[in-house]
Amino acid sequence: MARLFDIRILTIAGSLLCLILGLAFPWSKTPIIVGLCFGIATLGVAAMVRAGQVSFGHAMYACIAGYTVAFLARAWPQLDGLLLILAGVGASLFAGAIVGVFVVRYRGIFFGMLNLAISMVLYSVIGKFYAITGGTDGLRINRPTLLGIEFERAGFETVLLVGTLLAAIGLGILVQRYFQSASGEALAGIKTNETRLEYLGLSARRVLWDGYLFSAGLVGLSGALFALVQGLVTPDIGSWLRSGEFVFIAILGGSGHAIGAFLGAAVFELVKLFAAAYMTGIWQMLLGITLIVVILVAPEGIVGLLMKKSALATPRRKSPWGTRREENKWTP
Amino acid sequence: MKGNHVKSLHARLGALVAGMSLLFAAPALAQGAKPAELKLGITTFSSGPASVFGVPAKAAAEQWIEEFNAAGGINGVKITPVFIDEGLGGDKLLTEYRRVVQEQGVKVMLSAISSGNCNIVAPVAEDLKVLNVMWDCGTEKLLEDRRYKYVVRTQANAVTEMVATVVYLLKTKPDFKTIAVVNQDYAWGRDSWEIFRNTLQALKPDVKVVAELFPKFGAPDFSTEISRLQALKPDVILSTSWGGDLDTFVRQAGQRGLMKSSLFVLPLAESSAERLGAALPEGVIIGARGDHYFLHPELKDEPKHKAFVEKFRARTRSYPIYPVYHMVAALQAVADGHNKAIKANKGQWPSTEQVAGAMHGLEFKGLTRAVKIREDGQGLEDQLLGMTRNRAGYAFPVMENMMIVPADLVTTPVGQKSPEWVKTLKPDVLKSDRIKVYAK
Amino acid sequence: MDALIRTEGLSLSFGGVVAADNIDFRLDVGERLAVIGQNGAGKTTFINICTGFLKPTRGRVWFDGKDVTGMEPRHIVRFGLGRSFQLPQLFLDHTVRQCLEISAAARQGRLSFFKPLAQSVNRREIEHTLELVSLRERGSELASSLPEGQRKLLDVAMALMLNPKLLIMDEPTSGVASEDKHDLMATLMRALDERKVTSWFVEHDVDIVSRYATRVAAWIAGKVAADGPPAEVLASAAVRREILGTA
Amino acid sequence: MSFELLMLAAADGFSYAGLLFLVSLGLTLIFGVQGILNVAHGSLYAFGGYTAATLAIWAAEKQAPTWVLLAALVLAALVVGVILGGILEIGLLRRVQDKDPVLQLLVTFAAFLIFEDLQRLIWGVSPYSSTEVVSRLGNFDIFGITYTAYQLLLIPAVAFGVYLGLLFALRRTRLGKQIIAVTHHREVATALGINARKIGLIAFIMGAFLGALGGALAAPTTSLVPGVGTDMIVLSFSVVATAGLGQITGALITALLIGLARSVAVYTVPELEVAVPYLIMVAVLLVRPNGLFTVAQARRI
Repeated sequence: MARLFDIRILTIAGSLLCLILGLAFPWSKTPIIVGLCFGIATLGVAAMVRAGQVSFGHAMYACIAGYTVAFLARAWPQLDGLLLILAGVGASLFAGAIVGVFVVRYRGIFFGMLNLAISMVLYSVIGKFYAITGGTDGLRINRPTLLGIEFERAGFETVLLVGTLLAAIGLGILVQRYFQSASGEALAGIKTNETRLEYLGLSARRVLWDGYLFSAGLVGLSGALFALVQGLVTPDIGSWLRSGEFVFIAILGGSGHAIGAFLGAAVFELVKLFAAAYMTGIWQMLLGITLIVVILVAPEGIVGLLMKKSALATPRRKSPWGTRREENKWTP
Repeated sequence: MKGNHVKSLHARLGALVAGMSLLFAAPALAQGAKPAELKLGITTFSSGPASVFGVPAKAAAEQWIEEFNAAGGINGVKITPVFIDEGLGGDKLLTEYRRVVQEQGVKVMLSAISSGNCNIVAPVAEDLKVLNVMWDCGTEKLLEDRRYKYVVRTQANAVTEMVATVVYLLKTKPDFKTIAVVNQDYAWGRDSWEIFRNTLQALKPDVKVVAELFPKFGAPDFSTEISRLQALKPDVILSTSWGGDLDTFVRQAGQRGLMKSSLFVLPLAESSAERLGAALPEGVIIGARGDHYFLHPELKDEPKHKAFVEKFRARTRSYPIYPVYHMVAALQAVADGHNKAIKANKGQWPSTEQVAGAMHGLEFKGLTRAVKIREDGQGLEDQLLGMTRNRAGYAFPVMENMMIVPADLVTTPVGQKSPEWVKTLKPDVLKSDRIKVYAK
Repeated sequence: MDALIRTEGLSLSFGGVVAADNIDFRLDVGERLAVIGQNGAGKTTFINICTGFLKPTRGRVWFDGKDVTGMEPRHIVRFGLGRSFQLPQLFLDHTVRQCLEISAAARQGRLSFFKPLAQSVNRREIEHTLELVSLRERGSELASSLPEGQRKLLDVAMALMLNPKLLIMDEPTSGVASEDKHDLMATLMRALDERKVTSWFVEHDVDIVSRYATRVAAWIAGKVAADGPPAEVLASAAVRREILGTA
Repeated sequence: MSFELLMLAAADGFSYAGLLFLVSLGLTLIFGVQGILNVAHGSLYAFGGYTAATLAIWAAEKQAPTWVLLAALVLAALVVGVILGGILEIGLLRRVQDKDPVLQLLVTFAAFLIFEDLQRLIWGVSPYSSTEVVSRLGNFDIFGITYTAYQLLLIPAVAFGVYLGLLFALRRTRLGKQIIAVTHHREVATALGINARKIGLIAFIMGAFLGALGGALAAPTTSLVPGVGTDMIVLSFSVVATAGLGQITGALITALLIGLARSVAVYTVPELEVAVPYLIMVAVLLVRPNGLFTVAQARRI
C-alpha cells in the first residue's frame, strides 16, 4: 500500500502542478499538453517494452490519427473536436489491428525493424503526395468546437489541457491495471518465455497483438490530441526519430509502472524547454547526456529509482529485450 | 500524515508559483511612458539545414542592433534582441514564441524564415496582439487569405520573386522551347514552381515542360535526376532549391557537364555562390530574393551599404547574403515604424496597436532601394537578378548583366489572389521601361 | 480402455539425421512411465512431436482420443497435456507466485484485461500448490533467483496448475545435486499422486527409474528398443549394452 | 521502360549502392561481433564526410596530386573510425556491456544525439564539400550521358574491393578467424583463449571505419549539412535488416537491389523513390522474417 500511496500523491501533485502552471502562465499550456501527449504515447510504447519488444515505428499511429483528424476537420469543418479525436483513435486502432497481425510474428530487432520499415513507408508516402497531404509542410487544422462549444485560443487550450490531463490520469490508471492483469502479466511473459506461454495453452502472438492494439490506440490518441493543440499535422509526427523519442522516454521513465511514462515525458519536455531557452543549439546533446546518465545510474528508469527507495517495491529484473545472453537463449 | 503531506505540498507549490512569477513577470508599462528598453524577439534558424540563412542573419541583427543602440536607439530606447531557434520545430518554436511574448513582455517579433513557421505564428501574433514582422518567409498566401492587423512583411513574397525571374529569363533568352524543374519537395519548392509555371504559360505559352522532379528535401545525391535531364536535354533547367541541396545539385550537375548543355535558372543561388566558388559556372541566371546585393549596381558605393558590407565581412569572413539584407530591412522597418508612431502620438511612446498601424503604409530604406509596406501588410521590394561571371578579386562568380524589376509590376495587387492574377499577365510586361537593365 | 496418448508410425528426420524412426507407442491412464536413453537418442524429440513443438514428417499422434498431429502446443495443452522441460521454462521476471497465477489464469482460457491477476485466480489453490512443491516461502521472490532444483519444481508446478490429464517431464532431476534428487522426485510424485495425474518422465538415474516408475521405455537411435516393467527393461541386454553401459 | 533507360538507372544505382554498402557493411560487422545495432553509425558517416572534406579542401589548396586527395579521404575515415569508434566502444559500450540489448541500442541513440550537436559545433551549419578530386578523375559518356569516373567507377570499385578484402581477411587471416569465432559464439571463443574484448574493439573500429569511409567517399560529390547522417542510418538499417543481420554478402546484394530499385523508381514512379528501400524491407521481412540471407534457427527447450 505504501507504494501506491506514494504514486497517488505524485499523481495528484503532478496534476495540480500542470493545472497551476497552465493557468498561471498561459504560454505553458501547450508544452504541458504536448508533454502529456508524449506521456500517453509512451504508455503504449512502454507496454511493448514490457513485452521485451522495442518498436522504432510506433509514431506511425500518431501520424495516422493526426492525419485522420486533419482530413476530417478539413472535409467537415463543423465536426466536433471530441469526434475528431475518437475518429483518430479509431483509425489508429484499425491500422494497429491490421499491422499487428503481421508484426506480432517478429521479436527483438526484427520487430523493431519491421515497425520502422512500415512507418518509414507511411512517412515517405505522406511526404510525397503533396496535393493530398500537403507534403512535408503538412496540413493545417482550424480550431474545432469542443462538446459543441466554440472557444477562443485561450479557452480552447484550457479545455484541452484539462481534458488531456484527465485522459492521462484515466489512461495511466487503466494501463497500470492492464499491466497487472492476467493479460498484462502474460504480455510481460513474452519477454522472458514464450515457450512457456504456448505450453500454458496461450498464444503468445495473440497476447502480443492485444498489447499492440492497446499501444497503437494510445499512441493514436496522443497524435490526435497533438494535432488539435498544434492546429497542424506534419509527417514529422510519424518520423523514426519521434518513435525513437517515445522509446527514449519509456526507458527514461521506466516501464515498471504506468506513471513512468509521464515522469519520463516531464523530464524530456523540461530538458527541451530548458535547452530552447538557455542553451540554444545543443538541446540534442543535453538529451543524449541525460539518457546516458539515466541508463548508467538507473537502468530501470525514474520509476525504478523511486521503487528502489520504497520498501514494498516488487523487484523486477532489468531486461526489456528478449534475446539475452543468458537463460532461454536461442541456439543453433 | 496524509494531511501534512498535502499541506506541505500546497505550501511548496505556492512558493514555487510565486517564485516563477517573479522570474518571468514583465514590468507593467504605463501607457505612453517610455520603456527602459525595447525587447525584440527574433526567430531564426540556428540549427537544421536552414541555418545557412539563420546564422548570417543573426550576425547581421547583432551587428545592426549594436550600431543602432550606439547611435541612440529609437528615441533613446535601446533594442534588446531575444533570439529563438526555428530549428526546434513548429511546436517548440510556438512555445518559445509565446513564452517571450507572454512572460518576457516582448511586444515586437521578427518571425520567421520558414513559410511553415510564418503560417504557425501569424494567427498567434494576431491573438496575442503582438507586432509580428515576417522578415524572410516568402509564402504569399498568408497575407492574401486573411487581413492581419499585427502582421506585416518587410520584403517581397514568392510571387514577386518568381514573376521577376520569369521576366529576366524571357528578356535574356526569349526563344527557348523546353524547360525542366528540379525543386526541393516541400511547400516552397512546389509553390514556387506553380507560380513560375503559371507565369511562364501566361507570358510564353509555347514552352514545353519536359520534367518536374521533386527530390526529397535534403537529398544527398541527384545522380539519377541528372542522368534523366541529360537524356531529356531541356533548354532551361529551373531550381528554386537552396542551401546544401542547391550546392549538391549544382556541384553534381557541373561535374557531369549538364550546366554546359542547359541554361540554369537558380533564383536563390546568390546565397550559395560564395560557398560554391568555382563549382558554380559562368552564365547561370541567379537571383537574391530581393533588391539587394553586395555589388548592387546602384548602391554598392553608397557609404551606408559599403560600410555595412565591410563590417559584416570583418565579423563573419563572408559577404552578406539575402537573409542578411532581409534582417536589416526588418530591423529598419521596426525602428522607422516606431518613429512614425511616436510622431503620430505627439512624441509619446506608442502602444503596440499604434505601431502596428504605423507599419502599414510605411516606407523605409534598409540597405536596398526603398520598400513600401502596403495596406495588406505586404512589402513591395524590387527584384534584382543577374548572370554569373567570374571577375578578378572574387573567388566565386558574381552577378553581371543585372536587372532590377520593380515590385509593383510583378506583385499581385491588394485584394487579388495570386494563382488567378499571374494567369492574367500579358507579355507587354516584358517591355516595361521601368525594368532597369545594367549592362556590365 | 482407450489409450491416453498413442502414436502410429511417428517419424521425423532433419537433414540426414533420423530423430524419430517409425515409432508406435501408447500410454494408458494411471501409468507412470520412465523414458531412458542416451543423449541424442530422440527422447526429447519424441516429446516435442507429441506436444506439437515439432511437426512429424510421417505418422500420427492421438491424445485422449483426439488426433492432435501437427497441432500447435497451445491447442494440445488445452486437451489436458502438461509438460515440463529439461531447461525450466519460467517467467524469470515474475515472482514464483505470479508464475503459478499466470498458469492458473491461462487454464481459465480468456485472460482478463483489467482485473488484477492475483484476484482472477483461486488464491488457496495457488498457496496449496506452492506448499506441495515446497516453494511457499519463496513465493514472493523472482523466479530467476531460484536455484536449479527449485526451478525444476516450479516448472513442473506451472504445468500442474493446468490440471492436466497427462504430465510429461523432461529430465526433472538433471542439473540437481545427486543428494537432492530423491527429495525432488519424492516431492513431485506426492504432487502427482494427489492430483492423480498420469505421468511420463525422462530420467538417466537407474535408481530413480526403478524406484518411481511403473513402466520403462528405452530409446535407442530414434526407436523404442524396449518397453515394459522396470525390472525387465533394465535387465534386457540391449539396454544394458547401449544405455547403461554395464554389459 | 526501355533497355537503355534501365542501363542508365543501373549506372546511377551502382554508385549509390556502393556508398550504401560500405556504410551497411560497417553496421552489420559491428552487429555480428558485438550484437549491437549502432544508431550512432550515421554520425560516423557524417563525421567521416566532414573530416574528409576538411582534409581534401586543405590538400586541394596545396595543389596536392590526385592520389594525395584520394588518400586524404581514406585517412579521414581512418582517423574518425579509430578515434570515434574507440571512444564509443571503450567509453560507452563497455560500460553497458552486461545490460540489455535495448539499453545498449539506446546508448548509441544517445551518442547519436550528442554527435549531431558536436558536429555542428565543430563544422558549423554551412554546407561543406570538396569536389576537386571528382574533376581530376574526369568524365566519360554512356548512351550520350556524361558520368563522372569517380561516381561510376571509383566508388563501386572501392566498395567491391572492400568487400573482397574483408571476405579474404575474415577467411584467411588469424584476426579474421578470431572475429568469426567471436561472432559465432563469444563464450566458446573466450574459452578457446581468444581475447573477445580486444576482438570486439577491433571489429567495432573496423565497422566505424567503414561507416566513416562511406561518408568520406560521399564528401566530394555531395554537400555535408547538419542532419546528413540521420537518413543514412535508417537506410543502412533497412539494408542490414533486409539482408539479415550479420550477412556480409547479403548486404552487398541488398544494397545493389535498393540502389537499382531506387533509380528505377526515379524514372518510373518518382513518388515512391524515398519509400522504395522500406517497401523492399517490408516485403522481404514479411516473406523471410529473419532477412533474405539468414537461416532460421530452432530453439532448444
